[in-house]
Amino acid sequence: MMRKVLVTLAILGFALALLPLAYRAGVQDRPGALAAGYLDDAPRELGAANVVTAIVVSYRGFDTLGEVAVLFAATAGVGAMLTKKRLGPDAASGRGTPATEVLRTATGLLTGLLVMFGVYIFTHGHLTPGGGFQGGVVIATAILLNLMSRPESRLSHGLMTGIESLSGAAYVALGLLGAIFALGFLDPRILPIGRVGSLLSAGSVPLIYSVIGLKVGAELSGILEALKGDRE
Amino acid sequence: MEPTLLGRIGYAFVSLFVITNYGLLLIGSMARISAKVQGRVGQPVWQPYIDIIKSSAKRNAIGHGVMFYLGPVFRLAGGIGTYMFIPAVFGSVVFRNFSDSGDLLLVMYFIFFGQLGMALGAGEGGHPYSAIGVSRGLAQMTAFEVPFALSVIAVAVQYGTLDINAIVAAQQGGFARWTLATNPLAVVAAIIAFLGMSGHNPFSVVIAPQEIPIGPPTEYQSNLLGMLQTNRAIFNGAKLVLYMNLFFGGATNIVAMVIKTFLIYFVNVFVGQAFPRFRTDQSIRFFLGVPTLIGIASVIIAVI
Amino acid sequence: MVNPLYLFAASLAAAFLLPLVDKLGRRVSLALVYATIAAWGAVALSYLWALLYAGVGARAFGTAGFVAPLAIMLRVGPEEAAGLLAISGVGLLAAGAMRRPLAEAPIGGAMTLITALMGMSGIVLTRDLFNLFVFLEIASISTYGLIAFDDRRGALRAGFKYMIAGGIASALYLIGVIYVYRFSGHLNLDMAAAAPGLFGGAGTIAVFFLLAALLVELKPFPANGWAIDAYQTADPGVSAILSGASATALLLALWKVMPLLGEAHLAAVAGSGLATFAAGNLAGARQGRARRMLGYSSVAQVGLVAAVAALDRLLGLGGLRFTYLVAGGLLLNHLLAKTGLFLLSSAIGDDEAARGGAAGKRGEGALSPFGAVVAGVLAAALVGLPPFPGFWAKWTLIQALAGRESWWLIALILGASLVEAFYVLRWLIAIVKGEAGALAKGERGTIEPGAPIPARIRLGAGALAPALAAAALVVSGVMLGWNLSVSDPLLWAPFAAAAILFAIDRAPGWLKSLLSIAAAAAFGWLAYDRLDGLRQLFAIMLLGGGAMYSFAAMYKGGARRGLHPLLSAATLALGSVLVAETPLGFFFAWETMTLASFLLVLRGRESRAAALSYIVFGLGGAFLLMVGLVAIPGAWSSGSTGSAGAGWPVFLILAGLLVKLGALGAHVWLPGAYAESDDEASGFLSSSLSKAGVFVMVVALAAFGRVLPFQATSMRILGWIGLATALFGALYAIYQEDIKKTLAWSSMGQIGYVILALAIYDQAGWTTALYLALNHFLYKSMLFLAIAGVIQRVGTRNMYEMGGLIKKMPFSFLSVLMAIIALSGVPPLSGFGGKWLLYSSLLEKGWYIEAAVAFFASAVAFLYLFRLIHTIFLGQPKPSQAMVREAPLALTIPQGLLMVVLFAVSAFPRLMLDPIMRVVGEAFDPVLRFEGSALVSPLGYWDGTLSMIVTIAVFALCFLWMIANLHNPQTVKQFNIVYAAERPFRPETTHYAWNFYAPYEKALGFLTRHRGERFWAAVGTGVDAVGGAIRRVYTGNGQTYALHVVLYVVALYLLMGAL
Amino acid sequence: MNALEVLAKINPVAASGAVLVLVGLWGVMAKPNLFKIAVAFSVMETGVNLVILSVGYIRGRTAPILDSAADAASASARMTDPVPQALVLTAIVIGLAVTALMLSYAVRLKAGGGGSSIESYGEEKW
Repeated sequence: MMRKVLVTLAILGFALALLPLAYRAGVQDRPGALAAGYLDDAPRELGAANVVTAIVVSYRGFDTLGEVAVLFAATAGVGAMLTKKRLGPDAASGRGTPATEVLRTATGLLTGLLVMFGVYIFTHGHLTPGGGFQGGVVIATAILLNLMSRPESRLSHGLMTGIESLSGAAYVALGLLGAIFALGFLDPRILPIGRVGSLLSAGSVPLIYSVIGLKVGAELSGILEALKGDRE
Repeated sequence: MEPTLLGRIGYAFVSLFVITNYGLLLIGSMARISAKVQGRVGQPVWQPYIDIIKSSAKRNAIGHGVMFYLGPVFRLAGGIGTYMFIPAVFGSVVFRNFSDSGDLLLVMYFIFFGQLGMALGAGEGGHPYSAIGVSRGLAQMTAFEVPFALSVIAVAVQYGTLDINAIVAAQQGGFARWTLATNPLAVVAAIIAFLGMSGHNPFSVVIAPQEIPIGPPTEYQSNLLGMLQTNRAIFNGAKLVLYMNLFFGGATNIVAMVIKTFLIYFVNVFVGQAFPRFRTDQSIRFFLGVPTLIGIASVIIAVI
Repeated sequence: MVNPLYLFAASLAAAFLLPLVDKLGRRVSLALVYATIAAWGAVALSYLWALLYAGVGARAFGTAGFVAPLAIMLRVGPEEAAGLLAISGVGLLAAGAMRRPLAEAPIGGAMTLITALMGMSGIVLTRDLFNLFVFLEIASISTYGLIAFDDRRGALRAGFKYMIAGGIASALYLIGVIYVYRFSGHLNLDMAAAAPGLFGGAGTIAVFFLLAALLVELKPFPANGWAIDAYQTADPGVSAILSGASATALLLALWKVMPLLGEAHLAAVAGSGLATFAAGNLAGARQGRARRMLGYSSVAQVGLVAAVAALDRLLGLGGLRFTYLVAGGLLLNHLLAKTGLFLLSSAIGDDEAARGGAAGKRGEGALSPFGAVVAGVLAAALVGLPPFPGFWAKWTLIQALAGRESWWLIALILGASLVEAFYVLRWLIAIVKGEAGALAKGERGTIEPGAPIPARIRLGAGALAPALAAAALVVSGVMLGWNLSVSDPLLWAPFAAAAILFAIDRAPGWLKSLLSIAAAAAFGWLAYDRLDGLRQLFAIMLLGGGAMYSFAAMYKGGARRGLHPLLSAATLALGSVLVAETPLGFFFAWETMTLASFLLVLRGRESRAAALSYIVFGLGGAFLLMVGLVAIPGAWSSGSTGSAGAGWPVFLILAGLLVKLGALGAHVWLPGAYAESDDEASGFLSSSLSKAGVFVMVVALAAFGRVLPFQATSMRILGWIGLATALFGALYAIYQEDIKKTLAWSSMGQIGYVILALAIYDQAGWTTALYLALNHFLYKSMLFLAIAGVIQRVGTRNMYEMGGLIKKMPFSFLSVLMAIIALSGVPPLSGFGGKWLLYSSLLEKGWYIEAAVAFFASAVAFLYLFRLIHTIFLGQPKPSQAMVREAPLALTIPQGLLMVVLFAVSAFPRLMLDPIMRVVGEAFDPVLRFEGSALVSPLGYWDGTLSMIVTIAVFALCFLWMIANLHNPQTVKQFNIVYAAERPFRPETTHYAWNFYAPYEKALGFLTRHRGERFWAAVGTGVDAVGGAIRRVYTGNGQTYALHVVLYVVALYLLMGAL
Repeated sequence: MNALEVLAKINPVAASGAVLVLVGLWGVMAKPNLFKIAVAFSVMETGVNLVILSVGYIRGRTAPILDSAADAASASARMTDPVPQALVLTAIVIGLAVTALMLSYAVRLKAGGGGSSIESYGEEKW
């Protein structure tokens, strides 16, 4: 009872702090100077049609590198925690009910499409909404469908690790190339910025997003597999 | 005229001789008085002389070690030393002793000299009764020192000095200038303390003459006992002279000294005959009670 | 400067490739991990070098070829470089200690280790608010993984709670950062701080969310249960990283956002930090589990550091240099000490039993000497003792706060520090004395006295990391001290001596004794020019005493490991108290002395409780002293006298000194410390070390005694305190069966007289005080040395188990006899001079009742003195002690010397009194004077020479009579005496010296019921109860912790709104 | 200022985000099931993400991608603020990572036999 009162009080108090803040912030009527700067400069400087992508991959590319590191750390943590040895034999697969016919059929149909779609998303991140993470998640969805439809199936752990490691290393290498051939670490202008709107534009942004997509896909798949509980 | 050092030593021996004989006689006569009070015939007055001579003549039966032998030496040296630091007769060159060594404080602390040595000597005897006697004696001593110290402080405050000669000098000129008249409370406190100091009833549990065969002296015999007996006379005399000097106007000649000290001592015996004995803890509480308050009052009077 | 981006690239590349590298074997992959962390450290060092010595300014680095505001900036300045070094240093130490678990767990553990440290480094470097969030998350998420990496059950439970709190914090941060962007238009810190939108109105609230997130991550009270659980349960290496590296990063993050904060924010930081410091330490006081205790200490320390930075902005304590020094010093101190201690707790092997490992057995036993030194350094640093960084930081902080007259803050900080000292040192004592096992099992250390001494724990390679941390603490502490211009070599001499003697600790004792004496002599020689008359007098007691006890220490054979370094350090520390010229230098010397003497006490056999109360009271007194010193401008500057404006702070100094002197009321530490330490160390503490307090009191009263508020009343009260100390010291002493306890209480009483005499405050009184002090040194040394010999020969401290030793140890008897004659004040020895001076000056002053009580007290002293000498040396010899021999020469030689000195100054009092009166005469008009050999006061006179002659003459006379009259005595043996007793149940009750003063106790025993002990026990219970109540907050339920976090934030918000 | 004006000033995205944050927070504090706590965090993170997006929202403007609706010349006049959108992308991924780890913890704890209520994992305390 006491606890409920306290929880209520805590929620009310938090609302008291949060709501006025949100209310007073209101709705902007025009972007600030920084935002306007990005909007005006990104296409010209980087040749990226998608300004958000320009920000994510280059201006604030260091954030993205960190973001990759976060996901990587989570994968490593999950991988270290959820091994078959630690979870015990009971926790391993085989508990779930077998997949239904619908799921299995759909999986067969969708897997290829999903992978293709994922690749599309991350290769076109500089042009359209989307990018490496989104693409990677879509690819991981394909893996998830497969894990669900055939619980006994195994991912090739070595392959996953290899993709993950190498694509991560490739990202770092691309960043370093920026430092060597362009103006700084993670500078995408190591390749010609091209014409705004074309696939081969925005310097190395498509490349970076591709390796990110691969890495994220592999990592998320790894996490999903680990959660299944039968990793060696 | 300032006597030479040799002369002073000679005078000191004279003074010592007088006080020794006087002390012995005093003890003898008091014992006789006690006997009369108790309805006995009692010993002759010169019995203490006989005792000392007899003891000194006897063979030493037992010895316990160096400190055992040194105990009586300490004791007797303490008694003589105490006396030596007190001017016995005011204005007398012969009886001024070595009172220029120090003031009242020196005398008060030198009293401990003999007691400490004696206790140690008896301690080496190894007899448990000695230890019991000493522990009681020391315990009681700490208590009666409080009213005594207070009355001494009162005197010092009153006369503005700790110099015994100066204290006596200030009391010259008739009874009205005695401390007894100017600050009777200090005298009362001091006399009560004196009862404890001399170990008579009601504060005689220290040496408990009957139950514990007199504590430390038990182990001592022959010439060692003789020394203790001699000391008793001298030490008693010294303390009486001190009291006389502090509270009763001192003495300007030997006769006055004899009369005054006899009377002071008589109070002691008188009380001793009239009261039963306290246990040690009772006497400690007693001394720290009313006598201490009286002592404080006497200091307050002196300050005012 | 190297672009830090390459380090991130390298770390990430290493982490990404680690699974592949691991195929080559775990050794290779771990080597890669260490190399990566080391690279950070190397680069951080190069930064520091460039910034501090090469004169390069702080530099910002852009990313992706752009600069702010478009791109994320990294900045390398002094605090960043230091932070990076701290993180990589802690990381390397922890990773080194975690080698085994890292090798056994899946490679994910090593991967998260790299990313965790990289995340923390990123927090330090970035200047972008959102990027800061990303790195916060890298660090947090890696930490979540690290907590669980070696699959400890407890750590898994704790990790989940940790995640809950971390999740709430990151939500808070995100809300904060996006609205900061909204109101300022920037994510770059410097630009946001320059923008107007954040100050006032909604901007303030936005910044508040940002701040609240950082504060929650800093583990404020009460929203920190999750963190403490993790500290307790995770691998100690991980705990070290959390407590050291992570806290560094987060504090620097807070430091970074400081420019955004307004007054209300800063007040919130300061209040929250101080509350955490106080509550964390109180909760820690109850804690028996080592690592949880360290956890409480961690959150407390971090709270203090955060508060310091905010307080500087709020109160203007001293600007950047101040914050660097204090916050930086405290942080450095915390992270090194805590890292070391966490890793040490792992090396000792506690908590490992919880995992079912065989290593649990290692928890039983005392640390090896080397391990004990390491543990001692770490704990002493944590507690803020010199020469470690925490000491310097604490002093500077308190000084600055005093400058702003923030007395309540000072009281809070020092009070909580004292509690912390209590529990940290309790743990130190437990592991050093062999209760590590007991603590590991979660019980409060209790080992029955007399239990067999447990085996030594050897730490092996596990000691490496703690030892490195300890070494770093020493180096940084020395550097900081130098930086604060405490560069007088004499002040550092104690540490040098201790280090050298420790280094040759295996050498034979005589060699170390001689070296110690040489050290003391050299110190005296070097310091001679700086010693005025007063200091020369004290130098005799302090340095001379120390040298003498070093000599006496040879009386036991063997190396006596640990004794000589500590004794020598304490001696030289006493010397440095004399030569210190600045307040800080003095306090440094004082605390050094406290530390050395504490360790000396700790070395005793059954000294656990005694050492603990010694150090707690020692530190408490030192804190009072410190506040007094900093509160009086110009205090202790050489030659400062009668400085006006010194008001009540003088009382603090006096109070601190009274604690140190063991005045009645604060005396409870005294009997244990003096009784339980090694026998010669007891003598040193009692006869030499206690004089340091007297010395400082003399100096303090000389400088400020005249300008004390209510001067007359204050002095009267001080006098009564001294008097009560004297009386009760004597009263307590008479009932002791333990010989050293008797001497301990006796020391307390004697010091009481000195205090009383100082309070008289005129020439007579001060002459008395110094005379008493010197005399006490003489005869208490004789007593302790003689008693050391006795205890060594008979093997017990109970007096009733001794007897009749006069025949076996005649020299010791003579020494004790002389000493007690002097101590009791019986003429003709010099003790009487002290009595005469005391009563003369008391009566002259008009303190009559005091004089009477003093007389009573000194009569009481007779009781215990007689008991002492009688029970040991006289009475019935024990059959078991038939083979006892005289004490060794190492003890009797100093006693003989002291006896000669005693006789000389007794027969010729001017030898001692002339120098004293010359010193005292500088400050006071004369009351006493010499006429020839007679000392004359307005009331009376005392001629020591004449009274000595008379006494000797009379004594000789009686002696001759006795000899002349002795007729062939028959020496009897022990059993030639009547005994009639049966053997009762407790044999000691038949001993006549057992319960020697039973009637006295019956009469006055009520005076000696130990009220002081009861009072302090009640204080202790009170603190304990408050701590117990506080820690009830930590229910262990993760959701309750979440509730705490949210309520904490809400409360902070409401309070801030109110401000 | 009447009620309508007040309502018009409210940012609907921010308001819904804030409500989601409160709901998530409530779940974290009130639901003892480990998995539900993880879900509650997801809800809270979603709310936070909405709040982030709300800041970049500008009435009547288009997404910050050059296409037919807005060309390079008119970008800053016709597009919304791209910064929060970039930030939210990162925040989402980080939230995902936290959720994944939290679920792993829950799975691991449950596999240890302690059940799925957080109340049974309170051994470390005081």
